[in-house]
Amino acid sequence: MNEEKTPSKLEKILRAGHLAVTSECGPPRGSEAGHITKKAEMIRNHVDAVNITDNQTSVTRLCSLAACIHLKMMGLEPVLQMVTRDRNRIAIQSDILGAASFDIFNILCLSGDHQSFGDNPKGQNVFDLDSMQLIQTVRHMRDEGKFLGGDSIERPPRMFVGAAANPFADPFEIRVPRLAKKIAAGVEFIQTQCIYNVEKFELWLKLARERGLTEKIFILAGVTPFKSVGMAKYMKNRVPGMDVPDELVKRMSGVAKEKQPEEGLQICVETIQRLKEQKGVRGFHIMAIEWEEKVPEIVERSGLYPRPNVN
Amino acid sequence: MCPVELPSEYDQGLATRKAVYKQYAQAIPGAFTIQKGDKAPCRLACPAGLNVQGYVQMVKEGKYKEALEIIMEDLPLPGVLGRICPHGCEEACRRCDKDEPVAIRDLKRLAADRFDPRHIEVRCSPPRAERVAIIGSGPAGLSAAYHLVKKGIRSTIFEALPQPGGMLRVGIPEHRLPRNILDREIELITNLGVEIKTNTSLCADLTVDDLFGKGYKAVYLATGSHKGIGLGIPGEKARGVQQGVEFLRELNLTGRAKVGTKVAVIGGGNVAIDVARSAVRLGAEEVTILYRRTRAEMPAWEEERVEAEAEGVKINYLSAPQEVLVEDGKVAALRCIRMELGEPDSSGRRRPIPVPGTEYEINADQVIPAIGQVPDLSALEDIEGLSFSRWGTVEADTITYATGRDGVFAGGDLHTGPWIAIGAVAAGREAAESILRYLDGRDMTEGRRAAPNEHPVYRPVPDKEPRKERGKMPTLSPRERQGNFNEVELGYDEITGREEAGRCLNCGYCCECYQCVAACGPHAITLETHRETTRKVELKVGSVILAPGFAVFDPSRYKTYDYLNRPNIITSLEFERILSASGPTMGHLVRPSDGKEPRNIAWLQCVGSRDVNRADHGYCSSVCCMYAIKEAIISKEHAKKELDCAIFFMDMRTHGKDFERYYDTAREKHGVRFIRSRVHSIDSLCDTGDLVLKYASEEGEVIEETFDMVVLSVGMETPKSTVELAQTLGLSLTEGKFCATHPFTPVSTSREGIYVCGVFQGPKDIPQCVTEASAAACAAAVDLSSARWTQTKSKEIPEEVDVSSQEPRIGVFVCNCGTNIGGIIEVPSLAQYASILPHVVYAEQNLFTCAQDTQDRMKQLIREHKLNRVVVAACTPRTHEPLFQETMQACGLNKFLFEMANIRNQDSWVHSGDPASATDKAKDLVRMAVARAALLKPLSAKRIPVNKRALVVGGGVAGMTSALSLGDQGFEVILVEKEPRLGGAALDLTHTIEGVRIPEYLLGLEARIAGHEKIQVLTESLIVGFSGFKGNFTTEVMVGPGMYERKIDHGVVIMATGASEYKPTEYRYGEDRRILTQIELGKRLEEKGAEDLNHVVMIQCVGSRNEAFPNCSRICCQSAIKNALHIKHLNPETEVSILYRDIRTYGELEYYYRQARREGVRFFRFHRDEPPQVSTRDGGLSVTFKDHVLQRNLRLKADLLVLSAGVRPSDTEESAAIFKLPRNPDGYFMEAHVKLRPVDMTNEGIYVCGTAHGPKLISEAVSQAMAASSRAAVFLSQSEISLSPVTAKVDGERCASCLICVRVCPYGVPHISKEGVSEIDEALCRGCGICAAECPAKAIELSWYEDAQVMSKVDALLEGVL
Amino acid sequence: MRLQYPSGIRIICLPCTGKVDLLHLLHCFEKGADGVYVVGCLEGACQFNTGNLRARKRVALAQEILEKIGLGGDRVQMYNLSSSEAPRFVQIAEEMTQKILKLGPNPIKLARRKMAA
Amino acid sequence: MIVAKQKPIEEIIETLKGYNKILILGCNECVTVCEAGGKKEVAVLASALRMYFMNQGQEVKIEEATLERQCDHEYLEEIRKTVDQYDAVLSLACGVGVQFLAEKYMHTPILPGVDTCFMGVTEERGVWSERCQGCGQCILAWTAGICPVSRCAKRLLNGPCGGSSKGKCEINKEVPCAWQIIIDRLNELGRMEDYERLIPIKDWSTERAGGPRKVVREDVRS
Repeated sequence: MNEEKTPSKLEKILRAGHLAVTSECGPPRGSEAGHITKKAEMIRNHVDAVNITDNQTSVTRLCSLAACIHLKMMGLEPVLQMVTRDRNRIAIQSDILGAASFDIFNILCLSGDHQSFGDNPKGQNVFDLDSMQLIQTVRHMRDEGKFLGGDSIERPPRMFVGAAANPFADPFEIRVPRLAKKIAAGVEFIQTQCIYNVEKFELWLKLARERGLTEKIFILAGVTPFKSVGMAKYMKNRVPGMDVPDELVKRMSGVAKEKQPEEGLQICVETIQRLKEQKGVRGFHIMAIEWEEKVPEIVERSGLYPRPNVN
Repeated sequence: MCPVELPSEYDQGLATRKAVYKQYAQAIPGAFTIQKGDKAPCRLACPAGLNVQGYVQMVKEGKYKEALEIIMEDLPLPGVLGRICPHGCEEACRRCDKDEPVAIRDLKRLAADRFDPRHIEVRCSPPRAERVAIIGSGPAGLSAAYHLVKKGIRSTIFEALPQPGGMLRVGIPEHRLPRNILDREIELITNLGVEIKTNTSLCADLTVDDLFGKGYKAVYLATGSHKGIGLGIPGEKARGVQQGVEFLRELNLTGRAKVGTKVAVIGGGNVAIDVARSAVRLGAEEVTILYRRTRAEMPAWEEERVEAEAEGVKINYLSAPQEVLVEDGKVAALRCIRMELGEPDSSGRRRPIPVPGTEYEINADQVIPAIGQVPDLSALEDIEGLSFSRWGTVEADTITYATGRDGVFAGGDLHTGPWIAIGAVAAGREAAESILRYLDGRDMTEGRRAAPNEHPVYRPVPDKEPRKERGKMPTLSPRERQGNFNEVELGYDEITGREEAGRCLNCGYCCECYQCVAACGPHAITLETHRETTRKVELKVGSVILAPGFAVFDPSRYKTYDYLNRPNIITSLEFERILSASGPTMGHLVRPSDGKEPRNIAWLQCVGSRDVNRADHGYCSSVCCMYAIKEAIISKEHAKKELDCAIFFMDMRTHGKDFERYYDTAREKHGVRFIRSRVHSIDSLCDTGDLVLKYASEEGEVIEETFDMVVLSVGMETPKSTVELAQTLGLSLTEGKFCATHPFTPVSTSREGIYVCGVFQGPKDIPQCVTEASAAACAAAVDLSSARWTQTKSKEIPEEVDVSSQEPRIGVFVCNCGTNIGGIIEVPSLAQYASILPHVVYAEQNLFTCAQDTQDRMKQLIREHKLNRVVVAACTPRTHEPLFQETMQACGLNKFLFEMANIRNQDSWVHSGDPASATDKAKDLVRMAVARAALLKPLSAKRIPVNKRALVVGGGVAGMTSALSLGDQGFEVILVEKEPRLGGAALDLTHTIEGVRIPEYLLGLEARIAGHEKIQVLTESLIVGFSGFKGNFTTEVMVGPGMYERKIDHGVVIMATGASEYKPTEYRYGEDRRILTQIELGKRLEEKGAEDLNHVVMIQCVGSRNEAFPNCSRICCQSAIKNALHIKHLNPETEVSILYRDIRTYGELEYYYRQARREGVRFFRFHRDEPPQVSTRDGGLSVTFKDHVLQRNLRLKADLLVLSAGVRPSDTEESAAIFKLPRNPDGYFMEAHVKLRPVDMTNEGIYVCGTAHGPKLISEAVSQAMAASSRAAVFLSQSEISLSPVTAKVDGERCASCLICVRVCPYGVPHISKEGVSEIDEALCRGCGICAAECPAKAIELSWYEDAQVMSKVDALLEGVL
Repeated sequence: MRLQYPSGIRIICLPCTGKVDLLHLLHCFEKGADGVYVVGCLEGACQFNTGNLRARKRVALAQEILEKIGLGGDRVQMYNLSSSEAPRFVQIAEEMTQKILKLGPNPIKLARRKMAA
Repeated sequence: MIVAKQKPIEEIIETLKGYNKILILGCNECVTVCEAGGKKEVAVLASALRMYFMNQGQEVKIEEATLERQCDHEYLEEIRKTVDQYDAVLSLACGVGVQFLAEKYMHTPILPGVDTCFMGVTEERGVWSERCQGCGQCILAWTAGICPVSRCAKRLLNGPCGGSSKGKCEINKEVPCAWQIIIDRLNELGRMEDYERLIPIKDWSTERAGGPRKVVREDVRS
């Protein structure tokens, strides 16, 4: 677990035994790169790497790879999110090579939300591969230096391979086997779904530990601060695969509206602090949705600042 | 046509019907009946027996000619008698009880005023050769001549006076009987060929012998009583003294008579009055009548007396003449004496006795005695063989009027002495009959001596009959009468007269006007029909079933309601009619007083039930709670506006299957108000007809509420006639006058071979009645099983002709249905139209196509024209299709080659106002029918043998009883019981509420079954499979304990899987051994008695009437009372308290409730939402509950707490799955129809009984078991069944085996065969056609309703539209 | 009861409204009927359990089709009543007649006439 | 079975414009069973169209026929003699039948009367649902007999996505999550270990990706 496979800064930090901190930025719905660079600027000193989402919730945006390049050019460490929804295996391999050509060293392999949620519900989806198969594909390209078709790659990509895990989705009984399956496929780090139900997460983690999975990969616990009680309720009721306990909704609604953002941040910080102590948690993935400016504060208040320097 | 309007019993008197009527539209038999009572009293009172009711009804209808026809059957002088008859009929009129009699005589006159009797066609027999001589042309002579001529015998009347008419002419002054009237009516007689010779009297020159010598074959003597009786006082011979009859004769013959200035008339009869009134008219200044008795005894008619006085006649009552004082041989004065009344004399009137010393004189120059007449016998004395009475009359037989002389008859006043004209008319008629028989040489007396009817049956005078004033006869004013003899009474005008006739009560129901006879086209009603009377028929039977029903309690017995006088208080049965679509208001909910739609209605329960204080009944009528709820709900549904319904009750008794749910729905969904209170008074709000109810609420508060209508929920009672019937048959009755039965033989009366069912057995609802009816039939069938099929006949049907290759040859028969169709639709042109339709080779019209002769003709025509399809355009196929089909079958035609066009119900009846459209429509209907007929194919019914073995599932009381009932009828039975022992739930019971032991009963049943050669018992057996269809089932049974499998073939199934006591989870049951169920208590009492019990508390409705199990378990109230009484009998000191919600001791179980209260059992009511609390704290058992009377909590100590646990069906879920039987939400099997088929399941050949059907008592289970056996036996007794060929047929070629038919069939009949196509078993198919309509491959057709056949009608109808 | 009802109605009897085919309904209109109504037992009281409920659905579908092809969906209706409700039968007959009078004749008839002209 | 649903009549009318003699041709197979194109539906549609055109004042002749199958030459031959009489044939068969007809009868316009939806089952009368997409390479052996290709909105072969919630798919609460069913069945079968077997990247060439497919069996081929 100590052997570095890529030049990824994220990998380095993790392998060095630090708690890693990642965050994410959604690309704009236009070609104005400033949007993304501005967001990145806000958090550059407080996170180790920044995920760039790939047309999240199936809403068409500036492409993930291009955004990653902007980040890279700013000297930041991007994590290229890639969904299998929109690309067949040719496009996927091609994009991976494209990313690799800009020395993007991190990739997060996802299947992606169904297109019916987005702005083109009548469109076709691809799903030539699923997320597991994408992991396999990246590892194949990197480790074997070959395309799926078997031909050799000149300068194979060097990418630290990540995937998502949702400890809260149903059926719960396969959450850990599914993690094991992703590991078997070759994943190296995991960013989890936003954790609100800490007990359930801990149970998942415990089961993963018991199978020795936490030793094989790096798990970054995902957190998202509530901006308001409305958001808490929305996450609870409307976002598939999200598990928001009633206590939290109650806690949010227990404070005055103007104090709710603070309460949301506080919950987030408390969560991080509690999970820091959990064996198997190797870092945090802070998804401050349209609230990137608060990431530094969260990092600081959680005692994760300053970030280590591994170069 | 029938003029008699009577209240319709069916409509509870809220509408009328005719005397010729059909009980109600759906009545069976569907024929009309004529309701008749005995001859009306008016008719009996008439000496001539005139059909008074008949002509009064005709007058009412304005049918004067018809009225005269009826009158002139007996009386040729309607106008005469219509004026001068003393109308004894009117005294007999039963309207006298109500107000005043109908003015019968005046109505007769009205008829004769309105129609000239001379224009009535009198039906006479052909004239005969013989002639008869009649002496005297008075009413007797004229009548004899009239009736003789009607019989074909001509006569000559010899009249001594110059003008005919006898006393009618010379005895009655013209102001009462105008001459022209008399002349007219004599003329009508002479018009018939009667010859009258005036101025010809019997005398020495013309003796009776002479008459015979002249060829007259008989002689009728009717010379009347024309000789006045003398006063027998001094001075009588003086001038100025003249006999009244002579005075009148002179006046009437000449138009003049000598009259004095002061006239004294002696006598109190009509002659005296006539004389007096004539005298006034002739100019007498003072006319005084002397009468020796008082006005009350006066024989003259009251109205005559009144008129006389009005005209100035003075009447001295209690006065008698003593001497005519004479001066110059001429009357000068009259000495009189006052009289007083003594003892009654032979006539029954009090004898007048002169009072000495009261003599007085009156001035008079004329004295006219009118104290009576005698016949003048001078010309008769010498007739050989004639004898005379001591009153100076001729003696003759009172029936035949034959005298001692052969061929000589006598009648009228000559025979009776002075009497009334109508009497003479009657005598003349009778003499005519005698003369006819005499001439024919027949016995003159035979059949003429009618025995008087001691107990005539008349229509009862309705309680609600309103008083109506008698029509006033217009008269000349006294002034207008002066100095003339103009008729005083002017006669009724039409309106008054017809109204007056409407006052007739129709005592005899049918008035025998025979208008219906004339109206009946097919001559179904004839004079013979009318003469039909009750016949005594002797029948030899092996068994008798009594189902005499009940009467509703008559609430007029209750003073408080004043039901008779308050139109808006009606009985529940009356209300039912108001709600009925076919009722008097066509289902429009309005109240009787003013036709207003009520805003609120109150029902008062227990009217005539559950009370013994007011001549009512102690039992509960069982049905009233439920019908009241039903009526309330229907009312709310019918009401156009918001309607409030309130039911006032004591205990709500909805103990029947699923009834509680209905009660809940009424309360919760429909908002019917239920008020637990007995209403103590109802007041009328005058004018409005609204009613104010005063009652105490549950909390004791007195409340007043106004209602628009009040419905009395009247109970049932056994009518007196049924009680008498029971006496005749020697049957025991119960306290409530129901037929006594034993709990284990509920339909057997106390007399062997006589069975009972329905309400006579005890108050019950329709489902139970129908069940019991089948049970009684079963009991009778067991007795008579050896006679089965011995007295039946079966019909021979010729072999069918194969018409499949023939072109359609259609015959069309168009029915006029009398005038039903023919009166509206142009039938001839319709028949003509039909004849040119495609494929029609013959068409005709018939007056009645359904008549037997038409059917015979139809057969002939079918053969003659080689018809292979028949279309009948007539009425509804529902009633007549089978008849026509039978005719076709008789000609070898398949009965499905038949089609009907309903041009009556769908056309002439409903478009009677538009004959042209009706005819057009009829053409369409016929064209449509012909089009379909052309496409019809012969269908043959499959016949399947019936396996005559029955399977009975469940060996409890019901199962054992049905097994025995079937076995005793000779059917093989297999009885399957899951337990090792027979007996079922009853094994846990000790005795019934009546005190009859149950264990011994069960042993008896078991022993009988064990010894029964037809019954095989399988115990410890489980049913695991079931297949087949009615008549041919196969059931797989695992028979224990070895669990070997057996397949049983059988024809029917009786489900008797029973029920068990609910194991309570409430009230700490199971936590404390002192808490028992009723069954456990029963056993405990049996084993340990009740010596150790000081306090026993029972809680009702445990596991019933709650959310989980909403229905009532029916038997728990009586169980509790049974056990409570048992405890009281074992230990009267034990205090027993029953906590209940409603006590439901229906029917005669109510007595036990009363007895329990009497014996000190305490009853406390609790509310559903506040159930009692049970405590076992510190080892003491107690129950706390809120008492509704005291409105506070009470705590009762208890040595035992007994829970009246409800009933739960056993094993129905599993059996339902195996047998595919429907269940209700409570798990009980659901019968095919709650009321009409209470023991049949919808699955044919499967029957249900006992508690598997719903909670019930042993006696009820026994009834139902017998009923199920009865229904099963009806089926099993056929050797084969024929299946309707109207079934769905699959075209396998087209079938896409899509399974849609499998899925949509309501009965799960279709399945996909091994060949991979749908297969529909015609034995199971019920022919609804749903599959055919749904099949996406159009591969299914319903025979007889094939798409092409159905659509051919559409095509024919719409031919040429586009 | 012999209550009078409009004379423009012709009854075609079937064993159950469950036998009334959608095709039958359409066929009537194709042949020029102005209106058709199906009269079945009260809901819940079908002699064959569910026939009348199926008929109701078919009538609804027929309405939809007629509406779409421009004949008017209201020309076909379903009614439920029990055999004892003669006055209601009359009421329905009148109601239906009124409805059809308002809708006018089957437009196909008019179209045909126009074409012929 | 191939499940199809009827096209809206307006759409059919639109496609029929200009034709004066039309044959409506049903198929007695799948479309009969799913009540979209059997003899009954042919008759209903024909009746409705006849009325429509009559009402439009157009003389359009519409006739009806229903073949046993429209996916076999022999059955299609049944209309050879008559097909030329028509300006167009409206086939109520699935897309297969429509095409096969079109291939066979070159000179007659062949129009579809139904929308062919999927291969599926009758869950109950009136409810049909998809079961197979004909991917040409069945993996049901590894997925407890439940097909993620046809029943997972994302065709995920290695387990549910994070959107699976309470057994339902993220796209619609009414749609069951295929993977939930797979897991339930694996549990029931005691073969949860099958889940952890990584299903390799699928060869989609046997599905539509490989172009029109064809199955040839030389042994039975004549």
